[in-house]
Amino acid sequence: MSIIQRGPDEQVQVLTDEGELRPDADAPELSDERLVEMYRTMKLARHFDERAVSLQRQGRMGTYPPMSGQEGAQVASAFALAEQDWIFPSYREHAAIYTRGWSLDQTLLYWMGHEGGNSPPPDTNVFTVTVPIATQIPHATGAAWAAKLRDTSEVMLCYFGDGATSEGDFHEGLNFAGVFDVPAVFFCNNNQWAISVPRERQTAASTLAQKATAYGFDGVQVDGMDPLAVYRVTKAAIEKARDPEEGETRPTMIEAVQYRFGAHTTADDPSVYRDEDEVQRWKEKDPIPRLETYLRGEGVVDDDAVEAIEADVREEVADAIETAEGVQRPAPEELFAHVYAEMPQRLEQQLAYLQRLRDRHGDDALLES
Amino acid sequence: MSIIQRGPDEQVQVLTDEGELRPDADAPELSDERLVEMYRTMKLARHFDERAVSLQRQGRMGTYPPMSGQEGAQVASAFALAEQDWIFPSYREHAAIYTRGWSLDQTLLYWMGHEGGNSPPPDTNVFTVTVPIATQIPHATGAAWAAKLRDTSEVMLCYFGDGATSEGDFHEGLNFAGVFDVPAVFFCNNNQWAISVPRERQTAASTLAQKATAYGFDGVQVDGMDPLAVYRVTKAAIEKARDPEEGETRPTMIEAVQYRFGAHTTADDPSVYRDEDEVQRWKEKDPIPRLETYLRGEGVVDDDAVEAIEADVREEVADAIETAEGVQRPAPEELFAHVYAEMPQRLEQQLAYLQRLRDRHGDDALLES
Amino acid sequence: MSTDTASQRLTLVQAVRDGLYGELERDDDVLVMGEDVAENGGVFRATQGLHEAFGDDRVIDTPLSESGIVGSAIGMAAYGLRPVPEIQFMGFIPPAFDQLTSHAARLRNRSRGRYTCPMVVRAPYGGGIRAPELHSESKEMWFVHEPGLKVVVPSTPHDAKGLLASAIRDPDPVVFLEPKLIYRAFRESVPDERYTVPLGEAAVRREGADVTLITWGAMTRPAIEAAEAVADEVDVEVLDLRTLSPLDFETVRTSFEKTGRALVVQEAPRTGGLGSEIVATLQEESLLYQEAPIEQVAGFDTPFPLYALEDYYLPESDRIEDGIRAVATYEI
Amino acid sequence: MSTDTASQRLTLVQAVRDGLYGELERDDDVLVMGEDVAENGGVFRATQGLHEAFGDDRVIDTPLSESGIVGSAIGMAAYGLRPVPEIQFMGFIPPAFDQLTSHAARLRNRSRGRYTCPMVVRAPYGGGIRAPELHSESKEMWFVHEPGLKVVVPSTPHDAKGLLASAIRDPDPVVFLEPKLIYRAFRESVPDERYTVPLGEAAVRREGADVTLITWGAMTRPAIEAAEAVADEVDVEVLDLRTLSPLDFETVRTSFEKTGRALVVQEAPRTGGLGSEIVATLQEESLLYQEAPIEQVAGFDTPFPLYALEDYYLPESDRIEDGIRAVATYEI
Ligand SMILES: Cc1ncc(C[n+]2csc(CCOP(=O)(O)OP(=O)(O)O)c2C)c(N)n1
Ligand SMILES: Cc1ncc(C[n+]2csc(CCOP(=O)(O)OP(=O)(O)O)c2C)c(N)n1
Ligand SMILES: [Mg+2]
Ligand SMILES: [Mg+2]
Repeated sequence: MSIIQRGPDEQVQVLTDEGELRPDADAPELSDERLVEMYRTMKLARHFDERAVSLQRQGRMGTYPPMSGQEGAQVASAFALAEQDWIFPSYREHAAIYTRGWSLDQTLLYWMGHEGGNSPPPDTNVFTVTVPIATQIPHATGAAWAAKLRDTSEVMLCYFGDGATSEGDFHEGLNFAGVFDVPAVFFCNNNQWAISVPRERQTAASTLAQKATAYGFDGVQVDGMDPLAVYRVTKAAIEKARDPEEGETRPTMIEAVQYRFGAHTTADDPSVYRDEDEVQRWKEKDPIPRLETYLRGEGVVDDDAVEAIEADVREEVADAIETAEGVQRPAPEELFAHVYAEMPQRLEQQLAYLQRLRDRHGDDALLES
Repeated sequence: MSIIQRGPDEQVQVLTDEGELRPDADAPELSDERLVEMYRTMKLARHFDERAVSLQRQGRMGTYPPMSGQEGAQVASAFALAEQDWIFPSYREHAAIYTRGWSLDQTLLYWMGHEGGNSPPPDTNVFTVTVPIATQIPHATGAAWAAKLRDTSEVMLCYFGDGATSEGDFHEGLNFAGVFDVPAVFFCNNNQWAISVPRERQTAASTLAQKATAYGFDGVQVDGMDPLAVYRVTKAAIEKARDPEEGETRPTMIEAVQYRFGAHTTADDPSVYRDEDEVQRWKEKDPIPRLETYLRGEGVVDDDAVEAIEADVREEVADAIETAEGVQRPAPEELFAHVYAEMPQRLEQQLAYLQRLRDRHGDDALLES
Repeated sequence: MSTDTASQRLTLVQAVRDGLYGELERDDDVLVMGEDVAENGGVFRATQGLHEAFGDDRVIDTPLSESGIVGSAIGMAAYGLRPVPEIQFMGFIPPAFDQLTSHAARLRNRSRGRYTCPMVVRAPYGGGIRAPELHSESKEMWFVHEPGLKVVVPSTPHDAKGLLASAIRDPDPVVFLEPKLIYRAFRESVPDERYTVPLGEAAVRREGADVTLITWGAMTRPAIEAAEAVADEVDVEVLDLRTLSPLDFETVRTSFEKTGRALVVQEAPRTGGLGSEIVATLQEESLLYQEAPIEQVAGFDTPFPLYALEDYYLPESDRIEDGIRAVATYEI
Repeated sequence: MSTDTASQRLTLVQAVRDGLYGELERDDDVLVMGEDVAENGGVFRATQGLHEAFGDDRVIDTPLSESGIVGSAIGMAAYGLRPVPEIQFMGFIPPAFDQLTSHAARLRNRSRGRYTCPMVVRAPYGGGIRAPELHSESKEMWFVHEPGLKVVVPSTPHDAKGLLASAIRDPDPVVFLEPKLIYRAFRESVPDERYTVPLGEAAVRREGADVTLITWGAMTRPAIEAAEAVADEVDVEVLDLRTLSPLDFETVRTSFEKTGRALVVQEAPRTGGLGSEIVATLQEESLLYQEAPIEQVAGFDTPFPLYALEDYYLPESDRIEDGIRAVATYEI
């Protein structure tokens, strides 16, 4: 039986909480090189997250949603994709979109309030960052459906949170996926909290994975802080979506059980609604030391390698910050660009009015309000 | 184990298709009198339906959604309620709302285009007829939640179709019901079709009842053309909602499997999308002869009783039509009544304008457009 | 309207179907989807025969799920297809409101042009057909007020086909509202071949020197009727906007600057309707030409009633004639 | 503002909280519900401390589900409670758009008064706080255009408390939009005791003889600033509408008939905004008093931008001053 077809309340694990290979688990199908790359990306993500939070604190960036604790689920799931596959992120998948080729400086730019930060670079198969919860789910379904109609081999991986499962768009998006049997994988980053609302308040269902029952396809729960388990489950789901066996349905819902170590966003104070003990308990499952322990145990990395990675990662993040901060405020004309393919007359008039205002008052006056 | 807690794909039946008590089923807990009443109401509903369709054909009424084939599910479920319980109908539950005290002439009036037809009579615990699919589901949840907060013993029964299960509001309404454990019963009249779209196109789930899994409460499938089975299942669900045992959840979703014999509405031509064979197959499960066979077998009704009921029912429907057709077109002022508790000035001005128009041109001219 | 090519006398709904047929034939990326659009051919028969002609992959019955329909169409459009989702009645667009306003309208802007949303959401709209509740709404302003969307309302069979073709070929999302009161009200010669009527251009339906009457959709007919009825007294110029967003203010202004008097006729509730935007713009840009208050004959600020009272709700020609006279005879 | 009763200097968001507190205390049927409103006290702290004071049954965290929130609140309201659901940002009202427009707005009408919907949907609204996408919208017209709904926007702490109390006690559904730009911008003396500020009445924030400036919400402050800045040249009367629906046209008209000149300042996109409705009505009813085109300083017809450009989007005092001068100096 495939790893996906187990009971939806059995959680898939490959590593123990301490980072040993579980006795009942096979070794990962990843080369040492890819494993190190995965590890490096997770380290990068963690460091990026720390720097981003501090940029916000220093007033150098707007509100930012941190991801620490969730790097394993993000990176390992994105690693499971083939070149041609697409991801549909929400606002917290900085590491997943990076893995798929989106540069860190663009992510920073986005949170610095530049539209340009949400224009996925040409060679990345990444949809735009979506802010309204769950609304990207039908998009992923639609794109997957289009890929099926065009008979390509693309699979669409859609990320969303535990809170998102309560929205109508979750339901409608997954239901369409089931009906039209589209090559999509629905990846729920269940980090236990939707801002201050705990998982138990979102739904009376005992698992989120079991919600797939309503749509006639598989749901599977995985330890989302075990990157090797996430990789394996996602890979199986992607392959099934691409190339289902007789009698298999293409879509799968994956519930990756994990924890957000930090605040919901830099505007949030989690101490108001949860206690530090809980955070500490989950930190014991931290995906980064866990993978590191495994890699050290296998002799794939050692102190030197880890140090080199750390230095490298610092440099990459520092460079990205420099690049992002070097980008000028967009020209005010950008307000009017890309509203339509062709600018309607009324927008032209409004743009001209704005130019007159700027000429008359200067940008400083207009911006000081 | 309660009748509700069986596997969601086992269908509850009390009567065989021919109307015999199934060997594995207990006799109904209803007095002969109530059984006859139930039978009479179903006959009334069937006759009402025929007359309503013909009124529409004759141009004496607007579009009308017929219910024939579905009387058993409607009447028996409404019979299972206690005095204080409420129902939340969609647009096809003419028999259910009648059972709860809504007069036939009011139903006719509604389909004759009078707002007054949708003003539930004071002593009926019936919410308004709802046209947009599935949107009444959160209302039922909210009212049930309010009843729970007020610690009353009311239970809310909400009707909707198979098509409704694809809407976001179905999901959000049931999810809230699960989270807040409210005394609501969600009764899905799965009549196999949403206009021309077959049940299989609505969802890849093998039953609709299994969708309850997503909300952490029971789902049960019942033969919706077996009024005694519907009664039993609904009664059990209502009682559980009112007074759950330790460890039971209050809400239940009931999938009543049935068939719409006629058109979706008088504006619809089902021969375009389904074949007569299918209709004939389902007619073998017609709830009315089925209950009649049972009642005759038990000696509860005989030819005379049936004839008397038929005559009685004809009269009641004929009276209702006369009453409804005797109602005058509402006064044009009614357009402006009840938009707000107090009429805003702008509406007063618009009403005055309409009065001037009427004075100037006369109603006939204004209405002939 | 061309006379030397083959043509047929079609109703508006037939012209819509004809337009869909032509675009499905022209471009493999076009597909039609929605509730009851395939085998059933749509509840108004606007998609009749398309499923038979183009098959399961091009003409698709969906679950009853407006947000799912529009949301997945957005995904398809971003992927590169050109979906034409139908919403069964305008009153059932609200469940898809979030997908339309938060996504369809913004995808191009949000991604700085990397992703676009070439999609046409069709919906029958307006009152007058003795329909149940929420089957008669005219809420074009939901979308006219939304930057990034285009809004089109045809008033003739010929335009319906040509505007629909333009909408489908347009690189941006279009809400295409079909006035169902006139779905079958009259026939017009419609060329068999494909053609387009450009978006963003109003039509002058009747030339006149005294009063500019601005309208669109189902109100165009009673407006022209009323103009004819008062022709002895007042010479009315009737403009049919056709595209509500982006709006052809040029044509409106030109006419107004000629007549100095204007009347807007709309079915939607008065407060916050398109009429008020037009009036506000005219007085702002052309006050010096204005010879009388610009009046509106509009729907009331009430829910659209059930059908027993709908004829009191809808502007009809008496009401429009009164409006024309009031505007024409006003003296400062 | 009373001076002889106890009062505190509160910000607008504190006054909202104070208003909620007072109504929860006054009437057992009132309850607050929404995402993060209980233990977390709301993402803007508008419900801070209410959960502690009133408990699980009165201040309720819900699933992330706007249609579920508003839809179940409608059921509660019809049952007889007075729910005050919060939607976290106006940009997330669209998922609940159907419940608001198809149900909350119509329940009284549909049932001929048998069922009513006394409910207040609160949402922070408007731009200017460097927020992410869809956190800055001003789409009051979605609801002003909807018969059956009331729409209220406070611009001061004192009004926020009093208007909210009126809204909660109102027998009809109210959309209560809180301009978050001024949630904490200034403090004002707010009586500790409960009081109401009536719905449907505009406030004259500054008297003046030359130009009527009509605005609401967060734009009230820069409007008054601009009026002061030009005081040497032009004497501006500033009206703060407070209730957008039903609108107090009386006060607007009276002022305009005094000044003959008017300017509307709004944050929402210009096309189809409330400004245009006001302008259309003024020229219709008071053309003879009009001495200049009525201008609007409004948001652009673009999506509200991410924060790097938001200051170019939002009307500010220079822009408003220019508008005042244009209106004041116009000569026919
Ligand atoms: C439709 C909608 N409603 C509300 C919000 C405000 N909001 C932003 S994030 C969030 C919580 C999301 O929780 P979850 O889905 O678990 O994702 P997480 O943030 O935990 O990754 C909320 C309520 C939103 N962005 N969109
Ligand atoms: C939101 C919404 N979308 C579309 C419609 C149009 N419509 C009316 S009935 C119907 C089919 C409903 O099917 P189902 O839920 O199975 O109920 P049934 O009519 O079979 O009783 C549709 C699509 C509607 N009323 N509301
Ligand atoms: Mg979460
Ligand atoms: Mg059905």
